[in-house]
Amino acid sequence: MPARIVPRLPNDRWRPAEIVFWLAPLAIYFLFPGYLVLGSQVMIVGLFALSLDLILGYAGIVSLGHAAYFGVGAYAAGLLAAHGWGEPVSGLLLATAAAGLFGFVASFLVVRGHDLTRLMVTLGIGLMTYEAANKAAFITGGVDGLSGVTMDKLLGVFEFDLAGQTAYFYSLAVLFVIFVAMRRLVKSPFGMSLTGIREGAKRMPAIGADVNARLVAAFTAGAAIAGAAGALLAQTTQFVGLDSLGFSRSAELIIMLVLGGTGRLYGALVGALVFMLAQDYLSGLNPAYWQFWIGLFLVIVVMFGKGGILGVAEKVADRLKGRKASQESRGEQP
Amino acid sequence: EDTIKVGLVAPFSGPFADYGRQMEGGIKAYMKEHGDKVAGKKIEIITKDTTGPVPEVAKRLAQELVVRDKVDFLAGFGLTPEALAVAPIAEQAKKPMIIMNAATSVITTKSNYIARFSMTLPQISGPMATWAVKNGIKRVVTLVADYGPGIDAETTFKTHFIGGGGQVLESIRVPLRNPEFAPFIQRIKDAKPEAVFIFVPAGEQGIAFMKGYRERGLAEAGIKVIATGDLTDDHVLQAMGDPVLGVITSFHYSAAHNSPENKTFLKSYADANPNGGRPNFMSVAAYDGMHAIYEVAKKLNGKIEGDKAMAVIKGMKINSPRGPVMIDPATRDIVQTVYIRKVEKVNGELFNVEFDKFADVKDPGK
Amino acid sequence: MIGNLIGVLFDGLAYGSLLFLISVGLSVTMGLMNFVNLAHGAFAMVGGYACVTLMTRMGLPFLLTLPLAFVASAVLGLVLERTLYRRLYKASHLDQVLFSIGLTFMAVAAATYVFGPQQQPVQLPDWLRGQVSLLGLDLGSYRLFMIAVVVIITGALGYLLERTRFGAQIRASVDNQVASAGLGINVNRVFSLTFALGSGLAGLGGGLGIDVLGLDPTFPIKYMVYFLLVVAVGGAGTIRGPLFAALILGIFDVAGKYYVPDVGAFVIYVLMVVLLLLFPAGLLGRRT
Amino acid sequence: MNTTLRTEGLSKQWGAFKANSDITLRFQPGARHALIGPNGAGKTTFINLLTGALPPTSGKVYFGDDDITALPQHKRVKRGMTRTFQINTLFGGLTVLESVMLSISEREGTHFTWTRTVAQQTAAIEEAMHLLHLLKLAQDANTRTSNLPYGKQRLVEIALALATKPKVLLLDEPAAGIPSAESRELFDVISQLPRDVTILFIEHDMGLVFRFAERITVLVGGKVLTEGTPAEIAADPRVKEVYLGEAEHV
Amino acid sequence: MSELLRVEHVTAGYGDSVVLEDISFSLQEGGSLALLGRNGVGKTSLIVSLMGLTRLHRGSIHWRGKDLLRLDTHERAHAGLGWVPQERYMFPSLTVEEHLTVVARPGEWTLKKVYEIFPRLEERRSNMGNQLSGGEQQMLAIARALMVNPSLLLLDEPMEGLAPIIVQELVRVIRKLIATSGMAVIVVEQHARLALSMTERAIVLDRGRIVHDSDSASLMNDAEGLNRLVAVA
Ligand SMILES: Nc1ncnc2c1ncn2[C@@H]1O[C@H](COP(=O)(O)OP(=O)(O)OP(=O)(O)O)[C@@H](O)[C@H]1O
Ligand SMILES: Nc1ncnc2c1ncn2[C@@H]1O[C@H](COP(=O)(O)OP(=O)(O)OP(=O)(O)O)[C@@H](O)[C@H]1O
Ligand SMILES: [Mg+2]
Ligand SMILES: [Mg+2]
Repeated sequence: MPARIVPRLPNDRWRPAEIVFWLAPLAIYFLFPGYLVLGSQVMIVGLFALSLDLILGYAGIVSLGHAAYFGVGAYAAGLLAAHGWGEPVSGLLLATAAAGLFGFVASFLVVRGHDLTRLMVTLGIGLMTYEAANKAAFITGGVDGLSGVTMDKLLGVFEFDLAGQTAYFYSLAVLFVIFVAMRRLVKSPFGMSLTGIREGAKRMPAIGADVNARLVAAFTAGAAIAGAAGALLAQTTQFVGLDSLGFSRSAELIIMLVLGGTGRLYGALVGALVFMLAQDYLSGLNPAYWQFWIGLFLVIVVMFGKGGILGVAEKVADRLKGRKASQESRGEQP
Repeated sequence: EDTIKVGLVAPFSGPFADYGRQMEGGIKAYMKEHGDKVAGKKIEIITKDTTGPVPEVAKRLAQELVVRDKVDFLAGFGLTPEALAVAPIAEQAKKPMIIMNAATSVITTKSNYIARFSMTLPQISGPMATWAVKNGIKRVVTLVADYGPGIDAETTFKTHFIGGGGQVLESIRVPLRNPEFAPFIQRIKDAKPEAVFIFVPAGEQGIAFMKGYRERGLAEAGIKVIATGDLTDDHVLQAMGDPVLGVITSFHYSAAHNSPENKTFLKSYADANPNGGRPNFMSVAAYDGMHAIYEVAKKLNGKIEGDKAMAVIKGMKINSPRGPVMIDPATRDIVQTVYIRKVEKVNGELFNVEFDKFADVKDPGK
Repeated sequence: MIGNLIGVLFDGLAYGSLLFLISVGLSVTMGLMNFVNLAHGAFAMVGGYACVTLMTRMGLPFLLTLPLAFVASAVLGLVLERTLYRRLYKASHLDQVLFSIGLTFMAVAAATYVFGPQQQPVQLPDWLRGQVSLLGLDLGSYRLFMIAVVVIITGALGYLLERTRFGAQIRASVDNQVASAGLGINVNRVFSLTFALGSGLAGLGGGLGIDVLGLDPTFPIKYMVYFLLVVAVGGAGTIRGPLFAALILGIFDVAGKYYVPDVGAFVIYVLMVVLLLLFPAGLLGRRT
Repeated sequence: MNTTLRTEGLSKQWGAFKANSDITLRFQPGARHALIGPNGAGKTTFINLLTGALPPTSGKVYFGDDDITALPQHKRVKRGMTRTFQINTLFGGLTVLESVMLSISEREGTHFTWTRTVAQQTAAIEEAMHLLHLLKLAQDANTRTSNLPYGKQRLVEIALALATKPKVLLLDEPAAGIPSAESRELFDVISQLPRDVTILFIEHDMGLVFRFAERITVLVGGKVLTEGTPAEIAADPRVKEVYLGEAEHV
Repeated sequence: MSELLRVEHVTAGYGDSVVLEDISFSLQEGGSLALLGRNGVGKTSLIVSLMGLTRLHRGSIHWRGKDLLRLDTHERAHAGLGWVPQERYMFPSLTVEEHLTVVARPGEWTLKKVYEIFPRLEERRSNMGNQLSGGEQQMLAIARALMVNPSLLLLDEPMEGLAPIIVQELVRVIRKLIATSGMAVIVVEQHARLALSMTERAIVLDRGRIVHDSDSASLMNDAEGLNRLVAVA
């Protein structure tokens, strides 16, 4: 008999590249102090993309209305602050819970049906949430947006400043904590069972899995994290616009995620970073046509860049390392 | 420092891309006409795209313009949420913020550094109501798009109209994205009013409404259309075609306004924007906003400071292409003439031809 | 009141017809070929611009521009299918969504560049404007015209797809390309022709739709939800499904807006979600 | 009499077509029971009704003393009734080991655990590897399931079911696509399951059926034609006529 | 009799991996060949290589003297290859009858004739492809390939899942095909004896290579060799 087979299973050991990745934000703080606002918005959007990665990349639900949960989180946090509850951390937690609750209820509609049906149901829920927030202008401010969001000092010490330092570290801390939890989650039995649903939904009940309950759980978690991202945005910009519920936010989110690479967590962060930098740069070049470049970019990623930026990077790295490595790194982090 | 920097924050892509272009067109027209130097300094425009109504992007861009680019003025702002989100920045950084479109009343109250060169919705819709009652229209139905500006227009119109002795039979609010007007128009027809007051975003909504209005024979049933000038926006008027002939609107600017200032403006606009089409009120607001910036630069001799600049702007009077305007020193909002116009064909092209006016209208919303 | 009800029904029918016309191309490319083609609206827009340009620049009559709009979009569809779409038939739905959104963005920017951001004017011939009196009811001429076109298209397509061998070849190729090719079906050709047909229909729908929907570069994005709605609710793989869906949605939407205008915005979405929950594979879905 | 599984008047109808009509059967603990019959007789349909993959048109399914007719699939598995599929239904993108781990974690109830990684589930890994050795799949533990040849995929199909440690195991043509020698080995593995496990299997390979079954039910046209010991069935002329033919395999 | 198919030094696989190495054999018009071997040795891969569905690294395939490699998959079907895939590959959106008519090419085999050998299919003619039992799918896959009226029928485990009585019928039909119709057949089978009893020649594969090539009768009689090669107990 040949050599004993060493089982290879999902684990979450930290790799050197990851540690470098997480040190980068600190370096940026010192190297590019003029870009902190952009930095914190990238991290917030990255967190939002992470939440989508959980339900799309792992559980395989294509959601075209994920902004609904982002928006609910944002409005919850914004409304709390606008009505006197300006303490950021508790506001964040309450908003996360609110979005999670909303996601939990919505998930029962979403998990029925298949790809296209889900696409449309998520889209429909998104559009209805938007309309509802528009109609409820007396609470939300409607299209004019919710202003008057005033935040207390973070932890009673750090004021949200014009240069955006507090917002930057606040966003970074929240992102990191949630990321570490998700990193563990996707490699856990729960995470693997989501992959199982994606790969063979028909078999799951036959091994005793309640597929719907599993998807409900994943969707709720995804919604809650989206809500946390929304709340962060509301707290750091101290404004909530109706667009936080808008379709284009959901659509751009998917674009970012796929750009970075789905089902690998870091893809969400890299995608958000690249997308927002590109948006900033390309629209600076010629504002009217930046859409064209994003469109072209998307087409190219889909046609030639399977697995997004990280997927391509992985392939290139594999080429350099030789074929043996390529089998090992399947579906793993950078 | 031998430049004066103006940060232009507006949507240049997405559904409101036209707003950005109109403003940019107006600015270019002004600079073409008056050169890019004033008080020995070069005026530099830094253009930033908010990609649509995305307040956090607008806010970030403004923040970066202030912190990184060190601009002297913030300008633009196509949509209310963008302006509202940026207001605290203007306040904290003490930068004059020149509103070139956003039309919700409340904006100028959010910071002492905000001055508006466009208009407010109540400012425009009030006179329409007043004119209507005065001219024998007693029973109307209102139809507005179901969003903030629409509801503002409805409220102001109703207040003035009922105040003047008219009767509002029904108030219909239509969804913002609404390709099908038939059922609403049928409802109007069934209510048999003398006129319908409408407010929908310029573009296909207005066109769709007018087509339905014609198709269903509301004109034959004696129902007039009265509206704010958004409906017959100069920029899209031509595309709306004959169905809009005869529509009566109230507005502060028409490309057909007959004055030497307007002639000059139209010419500069055409020179500076060869394929720009017909300029509309946003171009004019941007043009006047630039005028104000030049004035400030001249008065302060190129040394821009927020408080001093605002002092110059407050009470500033401009002979605008739309007629005389003034920035109210108390509210920093614009005071201007509101015209009553009718869509007519002039040399084969559609224009809003002014035939009545209300001078020195202030924003009634404050 | 009864007169109203009939009027509302007619308007609903007409609106449903419009929804069907702008979506029927998608029910071919997405419903039949199982390609989530969000760029459908871009093909429709091409048809729309073709109509407008031919009418205003060359003075062609409206009716003649419609087949030309079909051809213009079909040719474009054919070219794009051969060069790009073809490679993505086996890709995941997500990839298709992204690819076609990318194309849509490019189309929007390109249209802005070529035609400018403004609305395009259209002028229908006199006989299609106004109303005609029928059985004591005033019915819009253009609405009647659209209903007639729907009847013709449904008949022709239904026959082509469900009764002819070509129709079966399309379905077989979509179900399993490898097996179809292995059994002698020229899958590439079948796909090219079908895609061209779908794009052509999109162009035709675009041309027919401008009078009601208007035409500007954001057309493909603005109405995306409506296209998708009709096809998703109707179910993949048939033409009758989307037709029923469009008519039901049209009638309920119009009735909702007429009788309870305050919740007008929600009617169509609520209806969509409810229908999708009741029929997850669509009203007449063949595939799940 | 004590039964683990029984049905009462179970029927399934599509339109006018009756795939199963009025099937009443009972299975003892530890039974080795074969279900045979012509193609389209309704055997797979019967399994689908037992497992809840399809809702019956009428009739009832009892597990022990409980009526489980309305229970969803996964709950029946939790009670101890597991099936395999006639047409491979696997997790294409997962490795063989991951697939089996999935099955084990569903059984063990660790599927909602999210604070520990899969690689940390040492006991389960050991169990999974043991099972893979048993089925001669250990070498392929880290291979993507979809890259395995058909025959090995059939084995994974069975591994997933065995990992649930069923009390009742329903096998739908487990040996199809496996060479005869190996299919015998496969059945040896299956018959090593504890003696109180009830096994119901569908098979068209009469060599296997007559070797492993202790009782046989013959289904024809959706109805039970007869039931008996292998010897009785082999001798039944009706079975010969509609199903066995010249039966060169027996 | 003239040569129908000649396979020379074929090395093929999926992507970069090679699963067939240096395969050579030939087949006469109307000839018959059994393709044997354990699971995963490459039988299916060889069949689908003939259909042009693998990546060919080396070697040549000639069909009636012409280069088959130039033809696309569907052109190979037109040229006369009739494929019964191991996975059956039903079309869920086609009815049973549409499965047959959509691929039909003129020739001896018609709807009527295939319904004669598989009456079960006629009973289920308006069922959709995914509403069939396993065995019915297998029958349909065979019937569908016959409707192409091929010169060479490629049967990849055609008996799998069929009731014994149908197997017997099918064996009769295949024998008759080989004997009288001039149709050539390549059959992959797990039941080696059954396959050998139907064919003239046999090839045994092991890990992608041909390890045995003889006439079927002599392999059938060589019990020990058969056991060694394909583990028939
Ligand atoms: N969804 C469906 N709609 C209509 N008929 C169906 C459907 N599914 C299966 N059938 C029919 O029900 C009958 C029974 O099918 P089943 O799969 O139970 O047969 P089986 O006994 O397992 O046969 P085999 O031995 O060939 O696998 C078949 O004739 C099949 O055509
Ligand atoms: N799509 C594929 N991608 C990669 N490898 C494959 C693929 N299909 C088959 N293989 C590999 O090719 C080899 C031969 O497989 P093949 O299916 O040809 O075997 P087979 O002899 O037909 O087996 P069986 O008797 O199980 O049907 C196997 O090792 C298998 O893992
Ligand atoms: Mg079966
Ligand atoms: Mg095989």
